[in-house]
Amino acid sequence: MIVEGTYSFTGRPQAVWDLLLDPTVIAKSMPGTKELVRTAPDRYQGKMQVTVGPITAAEFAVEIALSDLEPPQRFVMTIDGTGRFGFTRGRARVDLQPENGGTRMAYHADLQVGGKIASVGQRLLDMVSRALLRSGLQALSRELEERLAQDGRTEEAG
Amino acid sequence: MTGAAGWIGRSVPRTEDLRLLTGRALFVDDVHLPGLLHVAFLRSDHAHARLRGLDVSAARRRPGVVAVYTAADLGDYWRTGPVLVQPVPVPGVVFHAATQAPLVRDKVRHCGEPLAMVVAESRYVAEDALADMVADLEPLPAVVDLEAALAPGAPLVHESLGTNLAAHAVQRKGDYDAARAAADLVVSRRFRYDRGAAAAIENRGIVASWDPKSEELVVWDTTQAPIPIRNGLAQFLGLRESQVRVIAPFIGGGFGPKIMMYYPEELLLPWASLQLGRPIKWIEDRQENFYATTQERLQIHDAELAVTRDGKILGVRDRFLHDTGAYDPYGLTIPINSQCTLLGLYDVPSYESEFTVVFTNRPIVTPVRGAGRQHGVFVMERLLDFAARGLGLDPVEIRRRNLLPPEAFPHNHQILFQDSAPLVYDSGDYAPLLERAVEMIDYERFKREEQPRARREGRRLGVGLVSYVEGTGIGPYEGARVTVQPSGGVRVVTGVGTQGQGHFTTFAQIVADVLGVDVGGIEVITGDTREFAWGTGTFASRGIVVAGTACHEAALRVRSKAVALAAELLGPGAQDLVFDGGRVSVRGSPDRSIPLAELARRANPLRGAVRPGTEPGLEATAYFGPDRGSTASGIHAMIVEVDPEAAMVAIRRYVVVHDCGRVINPQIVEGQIQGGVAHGIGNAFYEQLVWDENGQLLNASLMDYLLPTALDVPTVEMAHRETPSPLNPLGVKGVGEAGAIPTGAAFAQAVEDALDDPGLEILEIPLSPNRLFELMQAGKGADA
Amino acid sequence: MKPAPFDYHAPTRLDEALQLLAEHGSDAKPLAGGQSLVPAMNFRLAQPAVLVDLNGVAELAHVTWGRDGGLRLGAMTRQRVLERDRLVADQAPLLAEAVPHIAHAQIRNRGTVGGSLAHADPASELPAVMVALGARFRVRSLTGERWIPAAEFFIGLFTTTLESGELLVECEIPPPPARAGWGFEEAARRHGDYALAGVAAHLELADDGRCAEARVVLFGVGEGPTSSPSARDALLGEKATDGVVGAAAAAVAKDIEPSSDIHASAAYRHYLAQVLTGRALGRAFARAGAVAGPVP
Amino acid sequence: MIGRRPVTLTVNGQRHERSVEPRLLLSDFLRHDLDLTGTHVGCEHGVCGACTVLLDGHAVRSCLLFAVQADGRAVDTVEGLARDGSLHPLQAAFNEAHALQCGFCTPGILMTLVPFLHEHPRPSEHEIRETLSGHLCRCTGYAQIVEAVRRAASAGGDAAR
Repeated sequence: MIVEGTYSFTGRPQAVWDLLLDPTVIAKSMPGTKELVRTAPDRYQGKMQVTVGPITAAEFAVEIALSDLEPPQRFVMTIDGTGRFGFTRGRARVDLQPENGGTRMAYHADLQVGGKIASVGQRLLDMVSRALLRSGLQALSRELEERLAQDGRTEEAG
Repeated sequence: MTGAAGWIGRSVPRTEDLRLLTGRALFVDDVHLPGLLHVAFLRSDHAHARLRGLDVSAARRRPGVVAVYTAADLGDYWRTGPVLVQPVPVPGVVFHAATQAPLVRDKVRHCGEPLAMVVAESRYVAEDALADMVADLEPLPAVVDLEAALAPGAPLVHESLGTNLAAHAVQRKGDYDAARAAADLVVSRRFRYDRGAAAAIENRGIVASWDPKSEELVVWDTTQAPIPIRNGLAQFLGLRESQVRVIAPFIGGGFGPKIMMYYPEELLLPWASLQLGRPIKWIEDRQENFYATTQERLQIHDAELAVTRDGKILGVRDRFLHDTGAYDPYGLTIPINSQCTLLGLYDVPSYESEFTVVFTNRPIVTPVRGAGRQHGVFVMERLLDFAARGLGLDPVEIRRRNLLPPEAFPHNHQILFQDSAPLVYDSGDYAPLLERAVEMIDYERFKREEQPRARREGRRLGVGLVSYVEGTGIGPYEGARVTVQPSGGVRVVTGVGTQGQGHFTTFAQIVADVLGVDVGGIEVITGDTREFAWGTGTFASRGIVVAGTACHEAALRVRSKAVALAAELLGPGAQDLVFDGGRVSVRGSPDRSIPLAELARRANPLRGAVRPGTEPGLEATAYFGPDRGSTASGIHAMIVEVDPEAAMVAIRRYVVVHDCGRVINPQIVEGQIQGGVAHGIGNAFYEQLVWDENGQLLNASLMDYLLPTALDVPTVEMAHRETPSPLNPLGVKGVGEAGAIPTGAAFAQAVEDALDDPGLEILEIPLSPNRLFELMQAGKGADA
Repeated sequence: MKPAPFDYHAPTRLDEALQLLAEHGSDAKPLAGGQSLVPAMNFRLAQPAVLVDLNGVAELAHVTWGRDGGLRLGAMTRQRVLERDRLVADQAPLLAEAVPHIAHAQIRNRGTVGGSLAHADPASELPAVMVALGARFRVRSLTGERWIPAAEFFIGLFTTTLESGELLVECEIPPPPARAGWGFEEAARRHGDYALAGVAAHLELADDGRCAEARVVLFGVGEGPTSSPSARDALLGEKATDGVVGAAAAAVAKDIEPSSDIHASAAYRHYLAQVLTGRALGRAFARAGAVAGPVP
Repeated sequence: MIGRRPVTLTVNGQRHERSVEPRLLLSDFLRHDLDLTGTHVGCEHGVCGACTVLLDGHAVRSCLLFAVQADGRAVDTVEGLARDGSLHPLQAAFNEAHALQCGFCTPGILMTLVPFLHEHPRPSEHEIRETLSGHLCRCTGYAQIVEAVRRAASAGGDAAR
């Protein structure tokens, strides 16, 4: 399954970059993330549990690896999640471009979903992935705005 | 031979129904035994993966769990299964055998392949324990696309073979290239017939019970072939055949996959019962059924038809790919069926057919109702439609011009059939079939009046009319034992299993006529290896032909025993005897008669002497093995209405004219055909197993795998014609699969006729509304 | 396919039920008809720790007149009851026409109005119908009660504005206005299957026959019931003509964002939504008496 | 470990008391606890209809109900149809019209049809097919089932007994 699109952030690429590589932020922006820890500069491990309506997919053990990092422009994120009702694996390429004062993020992800989730839930997969992505991006931009606001305040204070 | 009673040919209500209608019939899941344990399987979520590790310790610790087994626990019992059907000896045939193992040891080759077996006090607890295990699987790129699978550098389903090619064979007759050169028109197309599930409403199930005291293993199995299972289990477990009893009780539909022998569960349950010394049950659930039970149908054909300007067939060339899934235990049966059935009712002077069987990371493929025949029919019938279009001929007319004439029988097609015998049609009379169907569907008037009128009202009606043959009733053999008991009751025992075909009744009808007794007084026993130990099984529409004939032969032997006895007892002049009403009497003098029961008692003297060589009892066993299969035939015609806005199709009428030789029980035959048509409609418009590029099945439930309902299947209007088969004394041919075979071809022709858009060609099965929408859009694009 | 273990409560009074839901919070799931929840549990895709079975709460199952006409439906009213109830047929014919499209009789014998609404399946009929009818829902919790308009109740995929501890207890459907018309259309693979696309349309005509109100609500083509403001704009103030119906049908395309699944591509759903809207509006105008002749 | 619950059901007019886990499906309870194996299980997600039984007279999927939900209720299964040795008119019609082949889906279909014929003593073919569409049969193609229902209906009142 291919998921791609663009999203515009207020705030410069560097700010978005810092945001995207912060595990606490990733944890907030990936729906259902219960915990996420950095195990290496470019590796994260954690647990996710995505809930859609009555469907509570059991806990997923997730591993996230970042590669091809070109700060603050692009990186590749590889996700590997395994749970009792199936698995999800994928590779997402993220590009950040300055866009009149803000940042334009282009993402292209190739996701694989397998096991029971795929074989019983396919009717919803497309919708679910879109909904999760949307809420994730909204979380990110909220986070970013908070940060920028904070920076703003600290600047004033300084 | 038909006795006075004339049971054969009558729609006798089924004797087995009483038990089924009152809930008293025993199905495998109905077997309850003291101390019964229950099984659930941990199955792979991946289609292709290396098994790096599997920790089952937590599952073993769970309260209520009795045992958890992995491949390692099987020790020497870890073996791959046998090739069930040896490849047909076509010259130059290539066949690479690769068969399934009970549990995955190092590599997963399709989703749902079993990794571990949990035995627990209840199925609920067993399923709880599945959540205690997560297999460490290293995903490998999956082999899904048939052409990509054969490309150099493709990932391999079986590394040891060095290729994904499972088999390759070419059969030829005549000189196709010459035919092509001589042709006025050559039409060639690519056809795709996709994968479906057999979807019996009863999933598979096994109950195995090893009794350490009697040292006997009893296995209740949803199998179409109990005797081979008994023999295979004995061999696998190192037991004597006499220690293993396999019972195929009432089976909730078979349709092919329940023939497949030595399914992992079929070996593991008996093995575990021996390990634990307790009875043990596994009932496949619907989810498992979509992975663990064999499937059928994906083939891709590149075919061409060479014809003269007046529509005479000069020759056909077909090259096709056949998906066998991850393993090929069933040999070449399906592709050979496709290859042989393509020739249909037609006189085809030259034929060149080449197939390549491909391993993929999908569940195993074995025959499902039709068993490859519908592919051949779809390809040939579609090619004829396109040739007719090209020549400006009516689709019915081009068929009419190519039918084999009655004097052509027996007709040798000069290629080999699935039973390794030459493909020879035993008998048939095709033109009357065609004309009767044309008349029943009122073809001419539909084309002349109904269709144009509907057009004017903005409605899109279309008609399709196609033909098929079905090779049925193949060997090797079946047997039966008929006994007249001293009570007068008649007992008929045969080895074949039964899954709803009505054997209890039709076998009884055959015997009733020979012995002049009432069908109600005949008890038929099938599918219990303790009752009858020889035979193969119920498949290839062979039950009535092979086992039915064996019943007939056995009954005749009992009859002659009775004649000999009666002649003695009824005194001089008692040669010409009549069997009727359970009595044997001298023709013309009913006062000189004796009940069969009395003869049975006399045949078992308790004192005195008998002549040397005397066989006691009114009992006989007989076997029947035909030289080759008998060929049934028929025509399907349907009228559809297409909603061109919504791309939805509704079937308005469905007509079947068929010839399955002598009909024993018309009502049962009609039921077989109506049911087959429903299956065919499913394949044509509803049923498709959808896989993604990683070999994940995307519709493993009856919510998304669409079986046709009562609103989707019309009542079929039927006519029988009887051209008796010379290959058996009853003159019967099989009928079990006929209905399902040509439906897709008729459907495609009818939908095209309704839409009347020359740019729109239906080259694939199934055709979903979504797909029809795409084709219609593409058509529009072409016009623009 | 057996469900995971859970604890089970079967209250007989609403306050008990609310108490239990409050007590167990997000661990608890209310069990109404169970025709969607129990399959999910059998697949073990849903594993609630606690089920609060509402089937014993008699006060939740009723079909009565609304205060000023119209209908009040208790949340535990079986779908099968709606199908046969005279009052429903008179006061909410759109609802009566839609219900038989829900699965099959054997499912509707258990399935409930409230269960289907709270479940908010994107392909289900009742949410769209309730929005088209301008219904509102009474929601109770231990701490109190509130009314939520149907149009504000559904906020996404299986998501409603119900808070944890809240229970949908009743639907109120306003009486049909004088010159109202309705149409319901659904395309499914087989009768009773999830809709590939569907539409519930409600029209009100002024005395001059012009469209005074229009609610065109689609389902199966988004994450929930999807109202089409564009269709409404195309209809308001217009008389029933093929042109108007066609324009309104085409307009829904602007307001929907269908997904693809194995049964239908987004493109096909897009197309179906327009075809079905055209048919539904044709019926709606005819029923409102805007066009001569029988209902198409 | 969640405790078992006492339940009391009246099945085919007979009272049964058992104690069950809350998660036990009614279909499993009938088949395995009460040994009423005439009710069959084909999908356990409510689609195939093989497990259909009557709950207080209404046809429902027993695989979508927990046994605890049937506490104090009346359940009817196929075993209850034939009375004192004589088949229910529907059962007889199924036999005459050859409306069953493997017979696995048949009990569920019969249980749907009993209340159906109460409500539709003279059903149209479409009404028959619509109610049958809640059941999957892989053998018959339905035609002979439709015919059996017609016969049972014209056999009159006692078909709806």
